[in-house]
Amino acid sequence: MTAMTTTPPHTGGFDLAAIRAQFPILSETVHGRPLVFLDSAASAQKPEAVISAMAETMRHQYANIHRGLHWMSERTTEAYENARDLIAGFLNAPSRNEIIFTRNSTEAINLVAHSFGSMLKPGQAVLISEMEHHANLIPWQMLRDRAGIELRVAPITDAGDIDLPALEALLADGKVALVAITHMSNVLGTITPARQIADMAHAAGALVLFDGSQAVVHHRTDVQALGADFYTFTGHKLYGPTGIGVLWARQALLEDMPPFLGGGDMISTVTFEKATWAHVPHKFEAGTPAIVEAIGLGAAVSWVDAIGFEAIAAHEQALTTHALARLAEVPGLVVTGNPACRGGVVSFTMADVHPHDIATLLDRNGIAVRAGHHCAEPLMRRLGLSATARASFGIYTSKDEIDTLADTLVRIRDFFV
Amino acid sequence: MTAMTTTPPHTGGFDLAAIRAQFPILSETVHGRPLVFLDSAASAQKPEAVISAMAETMRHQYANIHRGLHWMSERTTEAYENARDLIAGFLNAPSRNEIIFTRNSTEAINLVAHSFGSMLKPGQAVLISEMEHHANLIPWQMLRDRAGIELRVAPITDAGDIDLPALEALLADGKVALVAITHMSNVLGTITPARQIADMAHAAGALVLFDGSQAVVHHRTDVQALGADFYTFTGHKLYGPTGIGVLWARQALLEDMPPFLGGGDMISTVTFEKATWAHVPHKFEAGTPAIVEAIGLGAAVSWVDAIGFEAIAAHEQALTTHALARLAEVPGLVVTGNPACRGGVVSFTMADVHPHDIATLLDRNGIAVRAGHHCAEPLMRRLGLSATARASFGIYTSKDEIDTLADTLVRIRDFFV
Amino acid sequence: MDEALYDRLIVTRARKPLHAAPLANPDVSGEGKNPLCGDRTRLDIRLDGPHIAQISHHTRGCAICAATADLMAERLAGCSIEQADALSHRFSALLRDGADRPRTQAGLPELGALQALAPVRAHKARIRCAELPWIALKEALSHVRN
Amino acid sequence: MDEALYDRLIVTRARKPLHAAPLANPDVSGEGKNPLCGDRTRLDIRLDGPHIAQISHHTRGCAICAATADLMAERLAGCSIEQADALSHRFSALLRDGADRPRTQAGLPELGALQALAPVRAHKARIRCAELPWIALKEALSHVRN
Ligand SMILES: Cc1ncc(COP(=O)(O)O)c(C=O)c1O
Ligand SMILES: Cc1ncc(COP(=O)(O)O)c(C=O)c1O
Repeated sequence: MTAMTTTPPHTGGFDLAAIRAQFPILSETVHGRPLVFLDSAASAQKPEAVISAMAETMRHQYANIHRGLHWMSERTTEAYENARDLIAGFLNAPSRNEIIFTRNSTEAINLVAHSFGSMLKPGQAVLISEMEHHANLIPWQMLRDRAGIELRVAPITDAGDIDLPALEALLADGKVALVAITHMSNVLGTITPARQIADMAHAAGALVLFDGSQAVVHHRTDVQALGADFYTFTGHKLYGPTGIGVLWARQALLEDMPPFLGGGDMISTVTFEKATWAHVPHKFEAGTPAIVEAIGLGAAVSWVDAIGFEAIAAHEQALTTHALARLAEVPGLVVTGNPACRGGVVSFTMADVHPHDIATLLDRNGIAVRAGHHCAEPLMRRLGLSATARASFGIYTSKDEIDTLADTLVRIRDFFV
Repeated sequence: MTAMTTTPPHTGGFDLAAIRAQFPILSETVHGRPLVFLDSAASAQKPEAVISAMAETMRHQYANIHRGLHWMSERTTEAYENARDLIAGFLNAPSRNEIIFTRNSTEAINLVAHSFGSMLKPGQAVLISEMEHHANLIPWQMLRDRAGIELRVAPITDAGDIDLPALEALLADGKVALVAITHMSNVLGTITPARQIADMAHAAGALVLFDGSQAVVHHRTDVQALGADFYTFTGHKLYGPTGIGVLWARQALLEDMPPFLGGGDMISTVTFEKATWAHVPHKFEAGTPAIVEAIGLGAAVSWVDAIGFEAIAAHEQALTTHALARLAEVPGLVVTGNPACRGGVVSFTMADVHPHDIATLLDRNGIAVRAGHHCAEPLMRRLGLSATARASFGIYTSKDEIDTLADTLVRIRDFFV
Repeated sequence: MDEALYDRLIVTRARKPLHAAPLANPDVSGEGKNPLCGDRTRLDIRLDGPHIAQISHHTRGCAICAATADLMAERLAGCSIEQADALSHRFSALLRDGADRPRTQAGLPELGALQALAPVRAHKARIRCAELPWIALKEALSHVRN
Repeated sequence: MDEALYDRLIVTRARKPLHAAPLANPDVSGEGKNPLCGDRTRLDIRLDGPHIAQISHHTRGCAICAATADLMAERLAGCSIEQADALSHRFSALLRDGADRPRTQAGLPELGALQALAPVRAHKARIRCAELPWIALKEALSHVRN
């Protein structure tokens, strides 16, 4: 890994070696080789800033929040609510009250499917796309079965883009109440034209939810500029902790929606007969939240913001271009999809080697990639595949690592053919 | 605080000084005084064993779990699933598959209210008690309003015990499908006769859920010996991380219940038309779980087990007895309730000083207690109070700290009268 | 004990309020409730044109809340509704912004004895205790305007 | 590449299976599927009394799965159903318990070339790949018993 830490910075101000040095895990070895971690789309590694924000909270300033009148509780409440401010800033949300902490993106989408979904009636529809992660499919299937609504699926093109004319046609009858679409595919890398989709949805009288689990990692997200009504993401892919995710929604919507989970901290008054709800965001945060994890996520967005999305996007764009070029040279390798706009995710198959064998053999060489259906079985079926291998890039990924990947793939192929 | 670290061990093998030394936060000062943390029932402090289990996972061995074929993912999966084993052992669960990770106790109870609750029909009832935390009240109110079932409330005695004859009477018509009762009150400290309640419930054809949020901290929990059908607890009160809780339920029940949240990792196969569910426990764990927090909770239960519940219970019993004696000497102080069996929680009021003022003035002296309705508004109403102050004790609490509390309360009273 | 937060005046007024005698036939009334702790303040006001002629409170709450209610009633007696509004802003600034930001004070009337509540600023969770009587006031004065 | 895990035999048999020719009129068949990766193996068996006379597989899957299916078919041809059961247990022990635990091997028939799969043991997530053909076998043999 020493070779890597001497790589010169890619872009002005972006010092890759300095960034890598902040991720302790990148100095680990696997099967005797330096770890080459190309699985950030599944979950990113954590910088020391996040790890120590969490550990130091637990070591020096911790208590349960909101209901405490003592110093430790007040300080911890401030730190937790400060994380909400940081995330509101990160998404350019009009109000901090619009930030709901959840466990992950999955729970955020389920919250909307349960709470907003309970206001839908038979005859109305939810529209998703063919490239959704199961997290943005199953909750709507379950809602369909619960509430008798219709679930529509917008097709994708062979290149792996949303088929916009088809999407528009599916909106035409005005029955769609919500369009729920990924802002970036975790399989194809496709960055979807969110603003355009939002405009189409709104023109047809529908609201729009974007699953930003992958997207927020790679470029600046502005929920207002996107025209979003709901936006979700997950902490652990954004260099933050596990156990914490975010639902953003417009305040007026949150105020109209019934609560999802019941318990402490989300009520105003309670008798055995009846409870009245607290204001948003608290109405949607029942029980003791993931306090330390919210603080950790705050540290993660601060850390990312300090590096800056301009530098991050430039770095990752360069990596992706390099990766596509190097992978094209591997005999028998086919990259899955060719979307108009791609984030740092590349799926591929190799003619004579099963993705599982690719992943295992890469792992024997210290290289971590994913293989399988990537929680997107219907997409796989649409693509005529049962699995792909997937390399995904983060802030800390280097060109050398991509070269190691490409070189090793050539050797794997030689071994199999 | 130096005085405290020289306190001799209370019981054979229980070295309080050594235990306190493992909690970095106990060396902090608040308003210039050594922190006296008597708010463990709201959330406990974390030993270094838990903090570093989490930090070291993120520093050296982390990736997303279950779907990965690479080394980091396999090792992290092992660590996560090992935590499940540890918790199965901690509760003496018949099978590891019966341990579902949730965010907290609140989510665990909501899961049951949604999933098991969806199988209830109008005409059936859920029976809770007057001393429930909102977490074990609101989810059932919401279910009542959703499903048209009845919500019954078993009264408590003036001493603060469940009124068992009244509970039995409420079961008599055979309509109660589920009895959901706390295993220990967070206000009164009452440890409820769980086995007896389970037997009554079963005799009347009802299942029984125990909210073990407070109980698991103070004595060994054996879900089989208790005759429980469902049992819930929360990590952060058990010296573990925030963002992680546990639902235990008998496997046959879990297999009959529909899933709660939909998403990745909880499915077997998926098409746009239909999904089939994974086996338990995975059916109930949608999306990326709180991986690092589960590992932290595993470290917490190992740490608690290493000290042993015999020593813990003896220590806390001695503290509680001491506290009740010392508080009885404070003029005008009234302890709330006098239950037959009490864990390390004591609520109280003082004739001329509002609980909020007590809490703030204690805080000025470095002493952290709670004041308010403790997320149990209906119980407060039953007691004819609008708020109490509450001191709660943990593994690390010392007699000296209780003396400091009592002495300071006398001074507060003098100041006000 | 803690002079910084619990001024002797606060404790005295909380224990023995001077403006808590029931007021017959008030012109307007208002209530403030804090569901988190069950505290509540009820205000009754008798008006004399655009002025507050008499004011009394009934408070069940902590010392901070009770003393604020009593000192507020004292300060507001004889004030115009406009002045009451201004005092409310000034009190809020004392708790929220820091007492000495000149910008928030320019032209506002003096708080007088209510200054004793300034140390609450350092105790975020208690600020709402001191605000409860002002919430009741706001409700009461809203009836005047309609 | 990695001889430890991908024995040359495994790669060869995965690429060019020897027992994948379709079998007409099988007596029993079975299928194994792994929804996680879409892999599947289908087994067709012709019986001769209590013995496996002929066996063929159709596998769409990774090298571990495909080679296991082919080596399994080879090893099972001519075996009694009892022996097939025993081999299944022995193979499972190879992957799950460690190959050299004598207790699990006593009296069991030899695995032969299937031993090449032993290194899979170290790759927990791949064990199910090697088990898939045996799941198909179990299903096929369950039809014999009924
Ligand atoms: C008895 C009881 N039940 C449930 C809860 C809820 O726990 P959590 O907020 O961690 O979900 C608590 C603690 O707040 C409690 O004391
Ligand atoms: C596009 C997309 N949506 C949703 C998710 C779900 O995220 P989580 O598992 O953190 O809820 C993921 C990642 O797994 C994803 O890539």
